[in-house]
Amino acid sequence: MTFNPIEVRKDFPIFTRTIRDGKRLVYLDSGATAQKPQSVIDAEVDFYRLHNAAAHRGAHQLAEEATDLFEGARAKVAAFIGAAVDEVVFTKSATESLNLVAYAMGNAPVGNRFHLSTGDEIVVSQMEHHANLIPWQQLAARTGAVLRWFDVTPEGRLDLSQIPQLITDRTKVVALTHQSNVLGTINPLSEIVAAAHAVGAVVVLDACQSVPHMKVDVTELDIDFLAFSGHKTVGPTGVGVMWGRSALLEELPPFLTGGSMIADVSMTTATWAPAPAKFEAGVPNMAQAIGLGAAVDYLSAIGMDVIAQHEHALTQDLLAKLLDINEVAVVGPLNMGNRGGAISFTVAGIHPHDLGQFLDSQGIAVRTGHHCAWPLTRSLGVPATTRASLYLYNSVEDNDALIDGVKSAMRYFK
Amino acid sequence: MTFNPIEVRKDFPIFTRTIRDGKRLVYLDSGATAQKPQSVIDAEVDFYRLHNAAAHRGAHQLAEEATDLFEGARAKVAAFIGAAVDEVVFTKSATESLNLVAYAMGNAPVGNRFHLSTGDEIVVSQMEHHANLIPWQQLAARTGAVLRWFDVTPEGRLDLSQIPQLITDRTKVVALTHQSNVLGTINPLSEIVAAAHAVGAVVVLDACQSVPHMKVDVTELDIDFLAFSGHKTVGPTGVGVMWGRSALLEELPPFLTGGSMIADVSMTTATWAPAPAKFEAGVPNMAQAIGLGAAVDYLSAIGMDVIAQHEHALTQDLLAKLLDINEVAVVGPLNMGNRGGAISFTVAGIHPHDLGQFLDSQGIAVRTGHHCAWPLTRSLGVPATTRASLYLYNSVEDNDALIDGVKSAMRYFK
Amino acid sequence: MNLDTLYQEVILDHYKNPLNKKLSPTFDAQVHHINPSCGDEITLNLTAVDGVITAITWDGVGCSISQASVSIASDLLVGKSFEQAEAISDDFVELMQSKGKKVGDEAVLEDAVALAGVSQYPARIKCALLGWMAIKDASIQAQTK
Amino acid sequence: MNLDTLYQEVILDHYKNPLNKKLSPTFDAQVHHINPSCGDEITLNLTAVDGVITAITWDGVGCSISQASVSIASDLLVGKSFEQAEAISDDFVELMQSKGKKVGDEAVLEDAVALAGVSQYPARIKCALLGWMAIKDASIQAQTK
Ligand SMILES: Cc1ncc(COP(=O)(O)O)c(C=O)c1O
Ligand SMILES: Cc1ncc(COP(=O)(O)O)c(C=O)c1O
Repeated sequence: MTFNPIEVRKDFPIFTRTIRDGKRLVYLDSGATAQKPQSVIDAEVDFYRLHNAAAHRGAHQLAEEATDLFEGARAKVAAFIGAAVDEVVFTKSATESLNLVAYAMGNAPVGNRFHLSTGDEIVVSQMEHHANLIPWQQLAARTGAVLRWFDVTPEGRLDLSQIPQLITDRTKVVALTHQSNVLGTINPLSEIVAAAHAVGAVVVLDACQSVPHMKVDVTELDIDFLAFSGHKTVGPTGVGVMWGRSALLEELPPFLTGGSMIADVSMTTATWAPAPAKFEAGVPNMAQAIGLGAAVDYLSAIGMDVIAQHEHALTQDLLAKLLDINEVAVVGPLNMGNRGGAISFTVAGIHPHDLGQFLDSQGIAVRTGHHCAWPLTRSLGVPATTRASLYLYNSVEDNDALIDGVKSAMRYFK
Repeated sequence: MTFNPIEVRKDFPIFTRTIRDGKRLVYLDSGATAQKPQSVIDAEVDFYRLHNAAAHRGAHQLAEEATDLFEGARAKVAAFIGAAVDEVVFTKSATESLNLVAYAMGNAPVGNRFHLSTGDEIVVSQMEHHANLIPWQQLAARTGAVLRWFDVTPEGRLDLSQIPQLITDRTKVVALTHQSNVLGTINPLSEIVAAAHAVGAVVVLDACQSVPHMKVDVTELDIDFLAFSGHKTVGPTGVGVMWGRSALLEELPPFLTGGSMIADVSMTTATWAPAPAKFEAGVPNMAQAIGLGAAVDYLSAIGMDVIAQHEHALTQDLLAKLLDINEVAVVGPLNMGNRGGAISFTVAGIHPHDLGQFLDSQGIAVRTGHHCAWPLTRSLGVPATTRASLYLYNSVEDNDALIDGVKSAMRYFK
Repeated sequence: MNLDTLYQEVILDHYKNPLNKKLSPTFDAQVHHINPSCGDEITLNLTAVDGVITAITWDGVGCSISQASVSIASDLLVGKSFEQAEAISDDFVELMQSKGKKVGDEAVLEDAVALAGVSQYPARIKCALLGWMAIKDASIQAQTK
Repeated sequence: MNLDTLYQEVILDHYKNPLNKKLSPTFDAQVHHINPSCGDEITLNLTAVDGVITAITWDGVGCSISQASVSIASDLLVGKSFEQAEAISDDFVELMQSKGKKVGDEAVLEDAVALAGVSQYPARIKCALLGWMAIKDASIQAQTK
């Protein structure tokens, strides 16, 4: 294989800096946010330096160029996830994308297919990130719908045996994470999607941890809505994507209202433009969307399959090395089937926060805590864990640095 | 005065490029979006190249640096508008800021001071941008409240004589633009604020067109909420500010829900962190907030009073020169009291869209249309106008280029 | 790019002296279309007999491109069957989306080829299409009547 | 920065052998505090007689910093009046916010000065304050009882 993470790292300027008095940066926190290649930074900079103007709002050359670049980014993202161009909505983050879907459903009047009321049910899982849990809690509270959820088995898998109880005629929405940001579990979707569609429910996929790491095709998955964040996809901060089937976007009411999303406006009423404009009120986050376009170009040039393969091998390596340490317990699947590169673990006798701090002193960046999935970590009896999350620029030497770090920490906190 | 727009222009890399085959860029569209100084671009780039990590979410050095930079930007913005640090909420845009306030009020339960229902009234004006009109229309529709509005006089001023009729015991919210993006009118606030507070209503100020152009101090203005956009303030796209009085932010329910805005979460319930975190769900738009911090640094170094003075003089010059042309009619105040640098006008016999296109061919960027204030332009009988909007990098030569352009267009479309 | 490729003489002529710009008292379908990005509006009446368009009249405000385009269309498509009109309309849309790469078939589009230059100004394509979309919409309504 | 400035011997000692880590059966105020950014939790009981704190006991999960800090505070503040405890607590908060610029007055803060290094690690300040904030909260509740 010609893929070499050490070469890839050269595309990412942050790896030229050092940590804590000269130590090499071992960045194992891509699950929180990914580093940025120079091409993404350049795309944003070029926009500001050469083409900055309000897209869709001017008849002048800069506005034309800004529009072309912005819409060009939309086309790139659409191709990246196997979607039609007008189905891609730029948001500020996956969090906004998921809130958009939930709030827009809350805006649906009686008669609209998204209208929810008492007797309706929303199904999530116990392994959701807060961003795919609280918006549905709130929607349920506002509409009278009931929130139900898949449990997580002790080995960190969804309990699919619950499908018949959970997904019923009352189900209107099934909102699920594609890959758990804590456990690394990749959820199998086909059975759930089929069950949801059989009862007329829509499936909302939180793809924050899958789109950056493997080929995700919305058409193949047969889902209805999808959310992901630019910043975890080697793209800029301040941009996310909400994808929806075009027929559904037509029926879904808007969320944010304001400029550029209207068909007509009077003092007391307004009607809406077609999607995606309907969901993009205001002057958009142009530079960030354009940066995200450059990010998916970057990832595509390497190949999502190559990236997934690389991460798979690295994850297998790190899991094995971690499990070799007696004091370490991994929280999440130990076998590599349907398993991504987020590895949460505990070390007996060392609180994750202390372990993270120690690793930091060695130049190793990990995340500690509940990882915004508090109901999950509580249900697993580990209120906090340490998480290493792998990406294309990580290598076996990073894994070894982590293992060394854990062992040194055990000596330090002995 | 040592202020020289030609020197200022050197800070903005876009002015090194040319338009339509070598013509000088005469950018008169800052009302839509402002150009960016190199220091703002550099701030974003430095963040990505050196400090990128998820703020508030890691115990490692990069996360610490990202947090410091992000919170440092908040402190800069707070100082810029005379606010306390924890009162500044970063959003993606003014549009989101205004939607945030409206939706959060919609989330207020009975007993909360923001709860709205039948019998309550929301007051706006006829000169609002869609971003400060439609969110309130929608809130009214959702809650049963009634939307009322100030009319605009033929010379483009708010009709303050309506205060006693409009602001009554039923009024819960008064949402107003500080400066009209179409007319250039700067609205006098003290009387309205006093009337609103006397009846217990809150005042929401759309400061999109004022914060970039003059000293705005939320404490002096005695308002309750304020919104503005980074991109109009020589800052990045994808960032806005929602400011609220801290006692009000405490009572206001959250809007977007997800990570980093919680106090505690179970599968079915959640409680909230204090502001500003409560209103900033998800990994924030860090690079953009930091860029906005650099933007307000840039503006402060020049001085908002100096900028306002410069724009005042330029506006006076351009108004006089436009009115010298018989075929030109200015839509908005002709006298310079409480008047900012957005100048909308029509030219007899030439549709604004054609005029804009002609000016573009000369390298002059203006905006044409209803400027996202359709109810206003319709009420004034000019469904579309041409708008020149001035900023610190504009000069008298830009004004002259516009005047020449208008005259040439009159010959072209004779 | 030269502005004259956009504002051809034919266009300015139609703009100054628009054809059929007076709403007929009778019609088979009446539509009202708006261009939300610039505020241009058009009301358009269409009459048809036995599947053939016999009259298109309109009124509205708009820029030279939108006014000239509807003026041209309201002349060109009269006397055509709905199928023919749709085919011509499709050709025109294709021309508009050609980014300056097509010149248009004058045998089919007649005066409308003068609008070819619009395809190089993306923000103006909607102006040129406003009238054509109104006619399309009115045709559907007239046919389903 | 050297990690040892953060993890002083005193801290690790308190972490391994925390003082007063066993909830008393009786109390004047009981509070439950959470650090939402990392999930650490503490339950704390406080007893006072005539304006003087006579007992602080607690239980909870957390990192060495949070556990050592509450252990130290639960020892230091017993026998102090509410006013004295508040003054000491204010000193401690100031030390934590000093970004490494203060060392703390050992006469006032005793073992708590060992936590001075925390002020150089912004993400850990909340850990160090968790127990102190719980005591503050419990004091208010006990006083208004
Ligand atoms: C007065 C006014 N309000 C609100 C907005 C909306 O700002 P944004 O599009 O940046 O959200 C604008 C600019 O478009 C404006 O001029
Ligand atoms: C699974 C998952 N969902 C949602 C989110 C929220 O993404 P963001 O914070 O970028 O909005 C994250 C990351 O924080 C995540 O890992």
